Amino acid sequence: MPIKLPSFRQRRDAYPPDLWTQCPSCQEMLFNKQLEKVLRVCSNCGHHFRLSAPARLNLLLDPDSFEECDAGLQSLDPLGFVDLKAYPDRVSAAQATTGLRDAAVWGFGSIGGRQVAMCVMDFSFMGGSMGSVVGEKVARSAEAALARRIPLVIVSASGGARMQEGTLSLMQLVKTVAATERLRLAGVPLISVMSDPTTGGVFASFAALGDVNLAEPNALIGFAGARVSAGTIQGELPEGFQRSEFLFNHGFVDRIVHRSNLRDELVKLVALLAPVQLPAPSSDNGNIPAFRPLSFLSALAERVIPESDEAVRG
Amino acid sequence: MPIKLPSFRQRRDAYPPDLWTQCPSCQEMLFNKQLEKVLRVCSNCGHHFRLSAPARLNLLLDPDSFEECDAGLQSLDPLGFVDLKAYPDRVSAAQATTGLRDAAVWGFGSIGGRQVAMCVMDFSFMGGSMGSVVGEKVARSAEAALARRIPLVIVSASGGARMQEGTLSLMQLVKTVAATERLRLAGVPLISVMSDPTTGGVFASFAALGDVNLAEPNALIGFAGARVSAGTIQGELPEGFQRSEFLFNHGFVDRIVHRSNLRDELVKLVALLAPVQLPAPSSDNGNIPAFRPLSFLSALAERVIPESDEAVRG
Amino acid sequence: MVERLIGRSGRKGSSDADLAREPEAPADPTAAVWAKVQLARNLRRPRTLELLALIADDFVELHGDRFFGDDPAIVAGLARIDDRRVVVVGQQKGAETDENIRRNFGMPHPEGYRKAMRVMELGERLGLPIVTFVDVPGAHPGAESEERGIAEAIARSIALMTRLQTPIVTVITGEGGSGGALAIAVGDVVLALENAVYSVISPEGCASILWRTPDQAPAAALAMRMTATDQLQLGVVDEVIPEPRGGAHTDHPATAATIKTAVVRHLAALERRPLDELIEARYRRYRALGAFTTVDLEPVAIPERPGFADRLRNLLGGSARASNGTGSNPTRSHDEPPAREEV
Amino acid sequence: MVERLIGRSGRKGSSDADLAREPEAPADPTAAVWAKVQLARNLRRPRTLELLALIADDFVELHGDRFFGDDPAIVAGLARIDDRRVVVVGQQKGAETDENIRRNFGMPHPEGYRKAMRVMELGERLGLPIVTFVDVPGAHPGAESEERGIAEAIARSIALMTRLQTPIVTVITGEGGSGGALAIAVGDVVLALENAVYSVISPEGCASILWRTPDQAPAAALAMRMTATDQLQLGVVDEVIPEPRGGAHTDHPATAATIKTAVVRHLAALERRPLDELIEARYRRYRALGAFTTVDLEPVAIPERPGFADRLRNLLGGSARASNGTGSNPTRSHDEPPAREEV
Ligand SMILES: [Zn+2]
Ligand SMILES: [Zn+2]
Repeated sequence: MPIKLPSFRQRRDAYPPDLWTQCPSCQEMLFNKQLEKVLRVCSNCGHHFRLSAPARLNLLLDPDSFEECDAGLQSLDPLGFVDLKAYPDRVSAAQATTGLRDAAVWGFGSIGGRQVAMCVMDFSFMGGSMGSVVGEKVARSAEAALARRIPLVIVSASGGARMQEGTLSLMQLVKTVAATERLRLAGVPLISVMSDPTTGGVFASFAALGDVNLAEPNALIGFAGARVSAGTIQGELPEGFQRSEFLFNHGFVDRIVHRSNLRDELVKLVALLAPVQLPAPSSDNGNIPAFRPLSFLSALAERVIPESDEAVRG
Repeated sequence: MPIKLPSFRQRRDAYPPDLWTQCPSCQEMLFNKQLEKVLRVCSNCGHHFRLSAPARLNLLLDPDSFEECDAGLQSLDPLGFVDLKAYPDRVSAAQATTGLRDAAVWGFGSIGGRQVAMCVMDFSFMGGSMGSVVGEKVARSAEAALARRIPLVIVSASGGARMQEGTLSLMQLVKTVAATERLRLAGVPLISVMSDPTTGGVFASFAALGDVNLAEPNALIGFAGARVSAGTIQGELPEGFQRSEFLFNHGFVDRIVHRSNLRDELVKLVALLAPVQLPAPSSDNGNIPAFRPLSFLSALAERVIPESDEAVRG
Repeated sequence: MVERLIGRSGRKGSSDADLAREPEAPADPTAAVWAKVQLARNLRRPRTLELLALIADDFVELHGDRFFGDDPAIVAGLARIDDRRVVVVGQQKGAETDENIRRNFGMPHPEGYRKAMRVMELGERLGLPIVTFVDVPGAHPGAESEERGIAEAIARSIALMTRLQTPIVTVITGEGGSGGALAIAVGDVVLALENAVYSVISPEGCASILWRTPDQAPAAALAMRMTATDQLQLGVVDEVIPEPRGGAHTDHPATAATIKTAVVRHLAALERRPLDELIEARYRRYRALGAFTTVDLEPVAIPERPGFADRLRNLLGGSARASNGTGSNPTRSHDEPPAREEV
Repeated sequence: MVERLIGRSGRKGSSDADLAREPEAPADPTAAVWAKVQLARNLRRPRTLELLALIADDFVELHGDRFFGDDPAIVAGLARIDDRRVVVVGQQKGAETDENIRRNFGMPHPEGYRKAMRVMELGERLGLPIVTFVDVPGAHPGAESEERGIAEAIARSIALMTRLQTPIVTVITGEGGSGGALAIAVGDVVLALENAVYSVISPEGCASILWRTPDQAPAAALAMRMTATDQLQLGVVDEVIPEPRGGAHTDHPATAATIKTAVVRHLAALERRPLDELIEARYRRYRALGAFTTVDLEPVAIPERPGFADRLRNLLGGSARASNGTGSNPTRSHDEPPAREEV
């Protein structure tokens, strides 16, 4: 099963690294300073460059509304994993170059004046891969959204699960989805925003399950790596395969939203989706309890906040 | 929208009417007496001829276990519908020739010793069409199955809704499905057996929604009439279109069962699907009611049995 | 059919101008009903998106069924109407030919109904009431539709709507075409525009089967009592919403305003009801629809039809049913039409 | 890959005869792990249908997802095991080449997982416990799979299993291949056969990405700690079921009997627990899986990387982020692999 290292884009190293960036889509040379000002969207062709987690938070939340939670969560090395490099060295290197502790940041903030829980991923930290820390942050953001009954917004940017934590990374699919499923059943909305790329185990867990799934234009969104898909099993791939528009056409993305409209869409959606209290059941029909997942799961919500910051098994 | 009268089979009038029947599938001449003995299945090619409601009940239920309910339900003529014939005249003629009051019969019986509610349709009564009486019988059979918490088996044989009762026929789709949906949510199984034909509004309601969907081989099962499907909108139809095997391949039929195995399959399924009592919720967790649709809907079951045999609106 | 759907029909008397000049019902009842059918099918009638543009303060359309695709023939999303958040689902024909083709003449595939179900379930979870706008010739009758389970999708959508724990107001705005309409038309309250129609099968289809020619469609339309007023009398529709003189297509804003008032009034009333009572009343509403009586249990007499087979059976000892329990009724009638249709 | 899947690999030492003769683990840990991977992939291992034939007194297979099709790579149905009715879901490879091709080498499409969900929900409604058998190289990675939402199907199946209100016992019987396995492997108790493996990515895939060559698959297999015993130590697996000497493929009846004993024992224990406690414990089980710590909140130092752009930025006044809030981190590293994989 020969999986080759897939390249999402032409390697950046090929572009002038400092002052200019060449747009991988239209080849236009873009002045970096200018690119930052236009939300890192190519002014020529609309290509959406990746955003860092802090930039994404700044873009979407009301100014100065963000309050980070669990900033100190950090990976351990449960497998003692060494490939060409040791896993802890990879983590340290990523921390040093990104200023982040891991590939996700979460906290509370407001969007159009309404409080939300928000978790954003950063591809520049080990490809945005989901290990125990990312899984924990997503789960905590969902549990916190459930406890406060406020919408949860997750912005994904990830190549998938983090191999260096083995099946413990795989288990983060369950951990995150178990938490967002409680959110869903309790009538608290999850808005999933998929940016480039949202693939593998991240797409195959919470990112695919938003009550509303938004995607930035032309983002790579898929399950299997392109080489695997195109390789020994299948021949030619369809046009636009695993891009936002492909996902939209196949019914898995509600809306493709240009980055310049993303905040406005979220303002509108958060207002339209905000959880409401349902009318109380009629008390004179005591023997006919209303079918109300809400009460069951809301009651659980009090108990799902982890007692300890440290949860290591094995 | 030119809908022509579709013919499901070559007209029977073309066959020697009394002693022999020609198999429409393999053209073999079959001795009628022998055909009855082999459950009206062609001994040469396996073609399944249609069964009358009484024959179907005899085939599937334990001997002498059937107890018919609501035998006296009979159509009214809510629209005063007259085409080339008046609707009441069509009903009378069908009653006279079939010995049935309408196109469905329901009651209690046992299968392999286990009590079930069973409703069977008869194509020979106005094409098995569903008007108010058929809808009422299906709904009552579902409500009775819910009240007793016993499996419901419905054997369909119908061209669809009965035009002569207009939208009141259409409303039977809601009435029947509302009842079977309560059954479903209450954890009482519905086994849908589709015989030739199961089309239109019958397929688009309870027949498609069995917990287990069985079909006799090569039965016509579909929504739109073949002429409509093949007509102005689409060109060629796929091989085996709207036959049991087509439905199986597309994921809508669980099992295709030869008539000679149908009773045995039902014996097994009724035993495997029989509703059980779930363990009671832990009483020391009073503030966390278990998510239990069963209790809600079972409580309703007491109230869903209609008070009156007559329900005419308008 | 396509000719009719894209509005190329050469039928006289069905153009906007004619209708606008001639709002009075013709004296002949068949002609009067047929004029209503033409009005209900008028290509310029406001559809879901046109109505929302006039009714809703905010609307965010949601796309995709999360299984297979996004169906442009059904529109679904979140809206704010009169400071009330709602989920809206509706069919969408196109007014212009290109748009009409893109929207498949408003005929949904299974994925349209599955999108509707997804969004309605979201509404239920969030406690938002549901408003549906119904205007459809029928579900798409093609092979792809059957392959992906159009009947199952319709059945499941009906089933879902019978138990959604949130108020549902449905408005038949144009053609209420059989199961394809009903799949999103199950509600606590069913409203209909004055010139809307609702039927178990298209009049052309009914005429083809029962009169053996589609030319008798007007007669079938009359016999099926498919106008809004008829449906009100039958109890299938709860309230008829008047249209502007000349028909809804002549004045979209006025039509939208009337619809909005009626919808908001019913939503306000429904929201005051406890949910379990609401669901039970919805069940009762449909449980009561139908027309039958109970006669005594004397079996209908089966006439003798002496023939060689019967004589032979008697000779060989008893009827087929008595002898082995699997016989079909020996005196079955063969002259009934199969009653097959695209319900 | 197909060569491996249909068992035409020329790799020495992986034939049944060799394995039967050589059940002892090799001394070299890498070789030992790799031998286990080969055992887990052995084409003669008993799959779901073979196990059911030996374990279940009754089995009725249910087919179809009620959306699109029936996937032969996943088997689902109702069974009776030791006088206990259960719902069974499991992957199904074929032992012979033809059957293996028909079963798509046991790699499910979305409709396989949707069938599984449908049948598991039926089990929940009927109060039947669920038993799953997991043995899959991975979900089918082709274009059709992506078109119909393989990721969504996996995600939804995982989500469903976290909240199904009935006991779930899952048994990893062979290859626990990533998300394609996990989609039916969420349980109250997760068992694994002695020679089963479980990993986040195939060792070949892991080696290709991290070692940049699939030849390092054995090293990757060792590094990922994918054996049943390793998984037990990590807490991902709760109990390891011993296999017959030589491996499960050498003695199907003995393997089935051991599995049956373990499954029945766990079902009996789980059935005694109140459902709400069961669901909460299941949530806790997965909630606790992971390895992290909490450090103080001092930000990690960002090393200076002086360059023309930085100097220019300083010249123009402040960092991009400070100036407009949308900048990406200016000192992003480019040397990390994208970590893309088919999890
Ligand atoms: Zn560009
Ligand atoms: Zn034959």
